Amino acid sequence: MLDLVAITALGGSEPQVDTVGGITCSEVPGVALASVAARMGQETKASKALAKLISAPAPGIGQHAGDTVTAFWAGPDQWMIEAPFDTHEELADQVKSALGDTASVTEQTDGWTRFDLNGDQIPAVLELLSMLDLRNIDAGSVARCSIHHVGCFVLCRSDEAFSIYGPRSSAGSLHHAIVTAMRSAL
Amino acid sequence: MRYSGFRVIKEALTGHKGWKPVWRDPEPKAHYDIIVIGGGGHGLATAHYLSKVYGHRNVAVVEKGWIGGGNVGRNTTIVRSNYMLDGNEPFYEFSMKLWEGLEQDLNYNAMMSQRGILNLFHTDGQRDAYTRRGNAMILHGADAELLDADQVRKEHPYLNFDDARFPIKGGLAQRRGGTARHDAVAWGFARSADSHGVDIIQNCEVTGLRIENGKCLGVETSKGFIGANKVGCAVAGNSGRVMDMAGMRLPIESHVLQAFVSEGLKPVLPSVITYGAGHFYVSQSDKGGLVFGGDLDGYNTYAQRGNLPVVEDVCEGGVSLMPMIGRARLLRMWGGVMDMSMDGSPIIDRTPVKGLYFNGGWCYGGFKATPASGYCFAHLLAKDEPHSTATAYRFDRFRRGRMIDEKGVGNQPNLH
Amino acid sequence: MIINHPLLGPRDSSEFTYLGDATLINRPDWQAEDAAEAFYEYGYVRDNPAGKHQELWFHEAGDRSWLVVTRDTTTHEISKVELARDVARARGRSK
Amino acid sequence: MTQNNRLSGGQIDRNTTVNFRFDNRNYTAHPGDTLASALLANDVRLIGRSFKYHRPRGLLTAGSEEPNGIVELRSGNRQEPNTRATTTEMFDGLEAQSQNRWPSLKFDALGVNDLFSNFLSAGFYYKTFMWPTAFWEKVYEPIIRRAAGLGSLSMEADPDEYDKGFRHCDLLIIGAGPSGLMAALTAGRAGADVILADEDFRFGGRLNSETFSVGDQSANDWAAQAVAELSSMPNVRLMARTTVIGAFDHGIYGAVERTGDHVATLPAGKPRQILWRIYTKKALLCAGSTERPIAFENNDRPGIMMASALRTYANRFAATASQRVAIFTNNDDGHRTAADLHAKGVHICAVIDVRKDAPVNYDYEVLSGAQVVNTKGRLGLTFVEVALPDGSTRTLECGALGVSGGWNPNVHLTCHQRGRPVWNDDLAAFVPGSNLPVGLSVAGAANGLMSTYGALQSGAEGAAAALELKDVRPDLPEAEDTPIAQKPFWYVEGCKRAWLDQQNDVTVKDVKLSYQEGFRSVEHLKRYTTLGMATDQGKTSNISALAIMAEVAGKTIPETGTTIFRPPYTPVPISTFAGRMKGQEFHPTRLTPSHYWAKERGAVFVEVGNWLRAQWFPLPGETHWRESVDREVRQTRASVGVCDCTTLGKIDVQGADAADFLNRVYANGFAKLAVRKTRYGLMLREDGMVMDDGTAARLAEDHFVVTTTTANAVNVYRHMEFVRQCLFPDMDVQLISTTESWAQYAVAGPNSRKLLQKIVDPEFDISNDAFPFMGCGNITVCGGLRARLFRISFSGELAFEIAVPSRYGDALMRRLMADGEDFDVVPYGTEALGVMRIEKGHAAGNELNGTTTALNLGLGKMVSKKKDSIGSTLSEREALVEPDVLRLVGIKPVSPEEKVTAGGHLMNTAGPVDAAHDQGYVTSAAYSPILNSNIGLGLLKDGANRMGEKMRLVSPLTDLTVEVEIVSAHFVDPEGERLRA
Repeated sequence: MLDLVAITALGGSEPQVDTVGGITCSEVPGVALASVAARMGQETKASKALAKLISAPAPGIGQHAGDTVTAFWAGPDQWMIEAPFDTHEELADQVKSALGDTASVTEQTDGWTRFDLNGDQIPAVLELLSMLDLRNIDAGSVARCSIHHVGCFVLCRSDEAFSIYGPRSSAGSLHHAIVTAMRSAL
Repeated sequence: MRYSGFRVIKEALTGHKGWKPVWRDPEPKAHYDIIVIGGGGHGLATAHYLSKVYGHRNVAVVEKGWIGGGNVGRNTTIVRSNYMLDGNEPFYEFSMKLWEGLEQDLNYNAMMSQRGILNLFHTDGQRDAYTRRGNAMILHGADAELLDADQVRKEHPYLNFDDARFPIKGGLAQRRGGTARHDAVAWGFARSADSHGVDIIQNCEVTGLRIENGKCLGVETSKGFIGANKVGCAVAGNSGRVMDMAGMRLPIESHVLQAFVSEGLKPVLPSVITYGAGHFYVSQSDKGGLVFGGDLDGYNTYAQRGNLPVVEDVCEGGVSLMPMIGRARLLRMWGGVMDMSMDGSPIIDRTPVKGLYFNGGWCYGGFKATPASGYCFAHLLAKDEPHSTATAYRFDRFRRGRMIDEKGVGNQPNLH
Repeated sequence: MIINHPLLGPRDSSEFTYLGDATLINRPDWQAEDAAEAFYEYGYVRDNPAGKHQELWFHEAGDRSWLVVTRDTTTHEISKVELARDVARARGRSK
Repeated sequence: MTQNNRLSGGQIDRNTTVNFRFDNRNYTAHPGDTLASALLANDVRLIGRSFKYHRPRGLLTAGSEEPNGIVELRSGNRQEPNTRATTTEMFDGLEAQSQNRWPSLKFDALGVNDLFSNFLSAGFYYKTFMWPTAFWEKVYEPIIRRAAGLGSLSMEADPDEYDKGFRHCDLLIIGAGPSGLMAALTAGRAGADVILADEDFRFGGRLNSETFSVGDQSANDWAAQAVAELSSMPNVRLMARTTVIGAFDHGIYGAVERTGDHVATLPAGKPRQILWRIYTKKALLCAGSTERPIAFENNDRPGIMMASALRTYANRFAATASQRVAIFTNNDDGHRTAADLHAKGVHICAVIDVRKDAPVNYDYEVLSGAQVVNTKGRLGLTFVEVALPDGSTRTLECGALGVSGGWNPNVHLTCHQRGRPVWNDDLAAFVPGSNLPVGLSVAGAANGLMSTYGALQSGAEGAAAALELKDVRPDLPEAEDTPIAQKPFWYVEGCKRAWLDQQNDVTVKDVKLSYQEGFRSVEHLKRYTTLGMATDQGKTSNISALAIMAEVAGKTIPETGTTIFRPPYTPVPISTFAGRMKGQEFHPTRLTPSHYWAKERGAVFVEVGNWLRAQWFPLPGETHWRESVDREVRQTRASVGVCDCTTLGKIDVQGADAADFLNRVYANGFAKLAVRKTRYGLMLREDGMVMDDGTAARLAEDHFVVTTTTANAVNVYRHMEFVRQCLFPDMDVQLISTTESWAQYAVAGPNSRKLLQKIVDPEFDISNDAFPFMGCGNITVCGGLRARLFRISFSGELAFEIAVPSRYGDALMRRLMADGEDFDVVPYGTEALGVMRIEKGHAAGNELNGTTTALNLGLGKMVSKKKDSIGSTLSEREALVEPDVLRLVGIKPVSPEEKVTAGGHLMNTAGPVDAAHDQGYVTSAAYSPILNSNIGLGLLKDGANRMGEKMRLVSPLTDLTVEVEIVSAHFVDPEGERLRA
C-alpha cells in the first residue's frame, strides 16, 4: 500500500480554486497523462490503435477527442492521452499495451499541471494571455501556445469550459498569470 | 577651417557667414590609389588614417547614400574595451586610446564621454567569467574594476535591488568606457579626411567590382567606373552584397539589431549599464534621452527594421532592472543591419582577389571599434600587412580553428 | 512576422526559434576525402543573400517541427513554408 | 478661478465640474475637456519652456502632434514627464506641473540661453568644448546635461500594472474620423470582423471639431449615430483611447489602449494601459491629416496656435485661447476657423491671408496679400505685426493667432516598413506612396482626400476594396465637399528666428546654416540641427523644414528628399511594452518538487536559469554560508546526503534507431550499451566544442532516458530534434521531454544504499552485485510507487539518483529525511554539489563555456573516430589539437588557506605578469572541507604535462597573487573506488 502523500503542483494538499467575476479557475490534479508518438512507418496503425483506445477517431491537427480516455494532438503523429488519475494512475502502461510496437509511449502525468477555466467571457481572459486566434477555437480545439513565456496547451471543451496545461514546475507562475488576467479582464 | 570656441563667438558676432561646408562635394576622378567602399564610420576613419597617418592623399570614399547613414548613425553610441580574448582586447584597447585623443586629432567635438560602463552579473558563474575578463583587461593594460552588490547599489541606487527576479550580485566596471556622439564621429572623420585631400563621393553606389586575372582594378558605380590600385570594402551590414560582386561567400550573416530612444529626461543614469539577466543595455544621451537596446531579432535580414517581440523583450528587461524608467516613454525605434560573423569577432584581411581588401563582420560592436578599425584597415591597405593589434582578424581562422569567440556560442551568428 | 505553418496555419514567429540557412540540412559526409574542407564550408560559410533565403525555424512553443521557410531578406515576404523533414528527405537525407 | 475663456456649446458635460491643479494652482473644468482645453478655458496660455533656449511655450495644437504643451502629469511615483496636455483627458483631481524651468515657469533662469542664442546655433557644440580634454566630462557635459532633458522621472518604481493582449481581425481600421467610421460601417454591415481604433477618447475625428452638417445632422451627431450603430454589431470591436503605434511585418499592428489614464485612481487589478498586438488580414489607415504651420519671426509665443486647433477648442471643447484672435493663413480653411470663432462671439481682429485674391466676404476684416512679420508678448502673445501688400505694416492687438499653412496627410504608418511617401503638387504635401506595408491601404485625408465627403466616400470604398466586397454601394450622406484652395507658403521672407521645431528650438536660420555647412540631405539636416527629434517627432515641422531646404538648394521638394517616420506613432511608456513581465514576474519561476519542503527547512535559494534551487540549508547557529556548505559536504562524504536534481533535463529517446541516434548526437558510442546500464555522454556542437554532457540510461533495447545539464536542457532538446528531423529524417526515433514528470534526487555517500534500501520495495535488489555502478532500472518504492533508479555519481561517492512521479517528490524527500535520521542524513544544496564536483574534478558549466573541446577537458579519447557524430570532424582543426592547447588541471595553493579565485589567470613563477605571458585561467574554485584547502579547476596550456609545477595565480582585479601547484583535477578518490563500493 503506497504510503506517500501527493501534493498538487501549486503545493497544496487540495487543488486551488479562484473565482473572479463569472469565471472560475480550478487546479486539476486528478488527471493522468501519457504521450504517444507513432513509430516510423507505423503511423496508420498507431492512430487506429489510438482510436480504439479512446473510442473515437484519433484527433487530427489541433483537435481533441474521446470520452473518459481522451486524446489531443500534440505534434505530427504525436498525441497526448488524458484520463482520470484515480482510475488510470498507470496510464502509460495501459496505453503502451494498447498501442504495442506502433508507438513510443511516455508517462507525462506529472510533467504537466492543468487549470480549468469555467464561465462566460473566457476569451476576454485568454486574449490577455496568448496570441491564439480565439475566433478559430471552438469545442474540440487544442492549441499549443506561450503564456507569459510558459509553453502551454489550451483545450476548448465548450464555449464556457477551457483547460490549460502548463509545465508542472511553472504552475505558480502560470496560475499567477491566469488569475491576474482574470482580475484585469473581468 | 579650425574649430574653436573663439571661432564660434566670432561667427556668432558676424552672422555665421564664415562657416564653410565641412566637406567638399567632388566629382570622382578616373583613378585613385585607394578606394574605400562605404562612407560609414569605418570607411571614413580608414580614409582619415590613410591620409593623415599613412600619407595617402589620392584616396576616395564612395558611398551609395549620404555619409554616416549606416550603422554609425544608428547605434547606441557605446565605447568600451572590455573584451576577454587575446585576439580582441589589444585591438579594442588601441581603439579606446584613439577615442581618448580623437577630438584633438579631428578638431571636432564627438562628445566622447568617459562616463563608465557597468556590466552587471547575477550568478556566481557570471561573476567568475567577468573576473576572468576583468583580469584579462588589466593584463592587457586596460582598466577594470569588480564591484560587489553594495558598491553597485551605492553608485546606482535606482536599480532593482528589492523585487528582482534575478538579484544583482555585482558588476564589472570599466571607468574609461562611455559614449560618444555617433553622427559627430562620422562627420569628424569625414571632415578631417576631406581636409587631407580625400574625395568623399556621396550618392555613388558601387554596382560592381572590376576584377581581371584575379586582380581588382576598380569599382563600377552609379557615377561610372573608377579605377584604383587597391579597393577596401568597409560596408558592414552589407558585406554580403558587396563581396558577392567579387564572387566571395563570407563567414557572415546579416541580421537586424533594433535600438530605442526615450523622450528627453533630466539626468538619471550616470553611466552605461548592461543587464546580465536580460537583454537590455542603456545609457543616457547628453540631450536626455535614454538610448537602449537588447538582442538581435534573430533572423537574417537586410531590412533596417525589426518587430515587436524584441521591443517587448528589451523593455521587459529594462523595467525589471530599473523600474523607475517605466513611466518614461519610448520615442523612436529603429533597426541597423549587422554583419554577424561566425565567432562574433570581426575580419580585417586581404581577400583571394589581389588588390581587394575586406573590413567587416563587426557584429554589434562596430561603433566602439571605429577608430582602430579605420587605423588597422588603413595600415593593411597602405602596408599590405596587418596592424599589430589586428593580426587575429583573418578569414582563415575558422578553417584553422582559431575562433575568437567571446561568448562561447559557436558558429551560430545570431547568438553572438 | 507570421509563419504559415504547413500543419497549424499562421503562427506568430515569436513562437519559433531561428537557426539559420537551410543549407545546414546538407551535412557533409564524414568519410569523404575532403571532409575537413566540406565541414568548414558547411559550418562557417554562408550565401547570406539579399533576397530569397531558405532558412530553418523550430516551432519551439508549438508542435516542435523544424520548418524550412523561404523568406525575402529585404522585404520579409514569406513565399513558402515546408516541414524540414520533407525537405531533408527531398535532398536525399535518410538515416 | 473662473473659466473666463469658456465659450458656449461644445461636447463637454457642463453639469459636472471637476477640479484640477496646474503648477500648484486650482482650476475647474468639465468632463470631456482635455487638460489643454481646460487650461485655455481658464485663460492659461503659458504652459512650458522649450528645450534649448527655454523660450516660453503655450499650446500649438489640439492633438497628439503637440510639441509644446507638455507637462509632468500626476505626482509621487506616478509622475509622468513630457505628457501632452492636448491628449490628457480631464478627470477630477488631475495634477500637472510645468517642466524644464527653474525656479518657476514665469521666471526661468535658463531663459538666459535665449539671449545667447546666436552663439548656440545649430551644431555649435561640435566645434568647441574640446579644451582642455578632461573638461568635457567634468565641466561642460554636466552643465549641458542639467540644462538638457525635459521632464523628470520620480526615480521610484512605476507602481501601475500593464497588460499585453492579442486580437485578430479581418480588417483593422485606424482612425475613427469620417473615413474610418464610414469604412467601419461598410465592413461591419457586410459582416466582416472589424476592429476600429482611435487614439481619441471620443470617436469622430474632425467631425467633432466642425460646425458643418453631414446628411441632415450636425457632424458630431452623425458621428455619434455611426458609433451607436457600430456598437450594436457583434462583429465590430470599438477601441477608443487606442493608438495604433506601428505597422509590423505580415499585418501585425501594435496598439496601445489607455485604459486607466483618464481616471484618478485605478481599480485594483486593472491595468493602466494595454499593449495589443493586432493580427490583421487587412488594415485601412484613416488617420486623417495634420495642419502645418507657417514660419515667421517669433512665431513661437504662447497664444500662437494652429488655426484648426483654435477651431477644435472652440467647437468641441467650448474654449478659446483669447477673446481677441487673428488668423494667418494661406488657404480657405483658415477662414473657416475665423468664421466659427466669430460665431461663438470671439472677436476676430483680422484674417491675414498671404493670397492676394483671398476671399473677403466675411463679417470680419481680411488682409489679403499680407504676412505676419513679427509678434510681441514675452509670456504670451500681445501684438502681431503685419506687413501689408503696399509695404506698410500694421500692428494688431490680439491674444491668440491661428496659423494655417495647409494640411499634411498622416502617412506615418505607411512608412513603418520603410515605404516612402510621394509628393502631391495639388496638396503641396506628401501622400502615401505605392510601397505600403502588405495589406495596408489608406483612405480619407490620410490619402489626400481633404473634404468630408471625400473622406466618407474613400472610407467606404477602401473598406469594400480591402475586403473584396462586391456590389457594396453604401448610402453616403451629403457632406461638405469643398475643393482645396491654398497657395503653398512655408515661411515669411527675411525671417530669422522663425521656429520650425518649436520643442527643440530649430529655426529657419538653422536650416539655412545646415545647408551652408554641407549638411544637405534630409537625414543630415535632422541630425545636425536636431529637427524632428523631439517628443513630437517633427509632426508639425519636418515638411516645412524640407521645403525650406529645397528652396535654399534651388531644388523641388521631392528632389530634396522625403522624410519617413518610424514607430511608435506617438511615444509609449516603457512599462507598456514590458507588461506583466517585470519584478518577480520578469521570467516564470520554476520550482522543484522539494521546494516547499526546502522552504520549510529554511533553505537559501539560488536562481539557476528559471529554476529556484536550494543553495544550502543553514542550521540554527550557522552564521556564514561556508559553515553550512562545509557541513553538508562532510556529512555527505561521511555518511549520506540528498540533493534535488530534478532540474537536470530529461529526454525520453525511443524507437528502433534510438541507439543509432544517440551515436550521432554523442561523441562517444552508445550502440553497445547494455539494457539496464547507464553511460556518461559527451555532446559536441558541430564546430567541435563541447555542448553539454549528461547520462543516457538504457531502459530497454529501444528506450533511453538521457539527461542534460540544467542550463542546456532546452538547447539540447532543440538540437536533438534538429538532428532527428533535418539530418536523419528516416530514423525511427521519438523524443519527448520528461524533465517535469519526475522528481529526481541524488542520494550520495557511503550510506546511500542503506538509506535507499529502507524505501525501495523489497522485491528489488540494489546490492552492489545486483545493481552495480552505472546500473539503472524501473523499481517501486514505499509500497508500490513506480520509480526509476540510476546508480550514477556526480560527487564521486557511492551514489544513486532516484526518480518518482513529481507529485510524490515532496513526500519522498520527507521520507528520505525521516528514514535517514539513523545515518545522520543531510540535505545538500547546489553549493555543496559544486564543492564535491570540483573535488572530484568533474567539468561543469564554468568549464563547458562553449570554447572548450573534449581535448581541453581531458576527454579527448571519448570522441570516437569510428563513427559519424556531430562535431567530430571540426574538432580536429589544427589550432584545436596543437600540443600546448589548454588542458583541465587541478589547482592547489601552496598554503592551503590562500584563496583560489575563479577567473584568476595562471602565470609562470618567474617572468612578467602580462597578457603575453598568460598560461591559462582558473575556471572554478571552492574550499574543500575534506582536503582542508582551497582548491580550483583550471585550463592550462599543455596542462596535462605540467603536474606538480608551481605557478602564480594572479587576479589583479581582486588584488590577489597566490603561489599554486598544478595537480590532477581529481582531488578526491582519483581511482573511483568509492563510487564502485
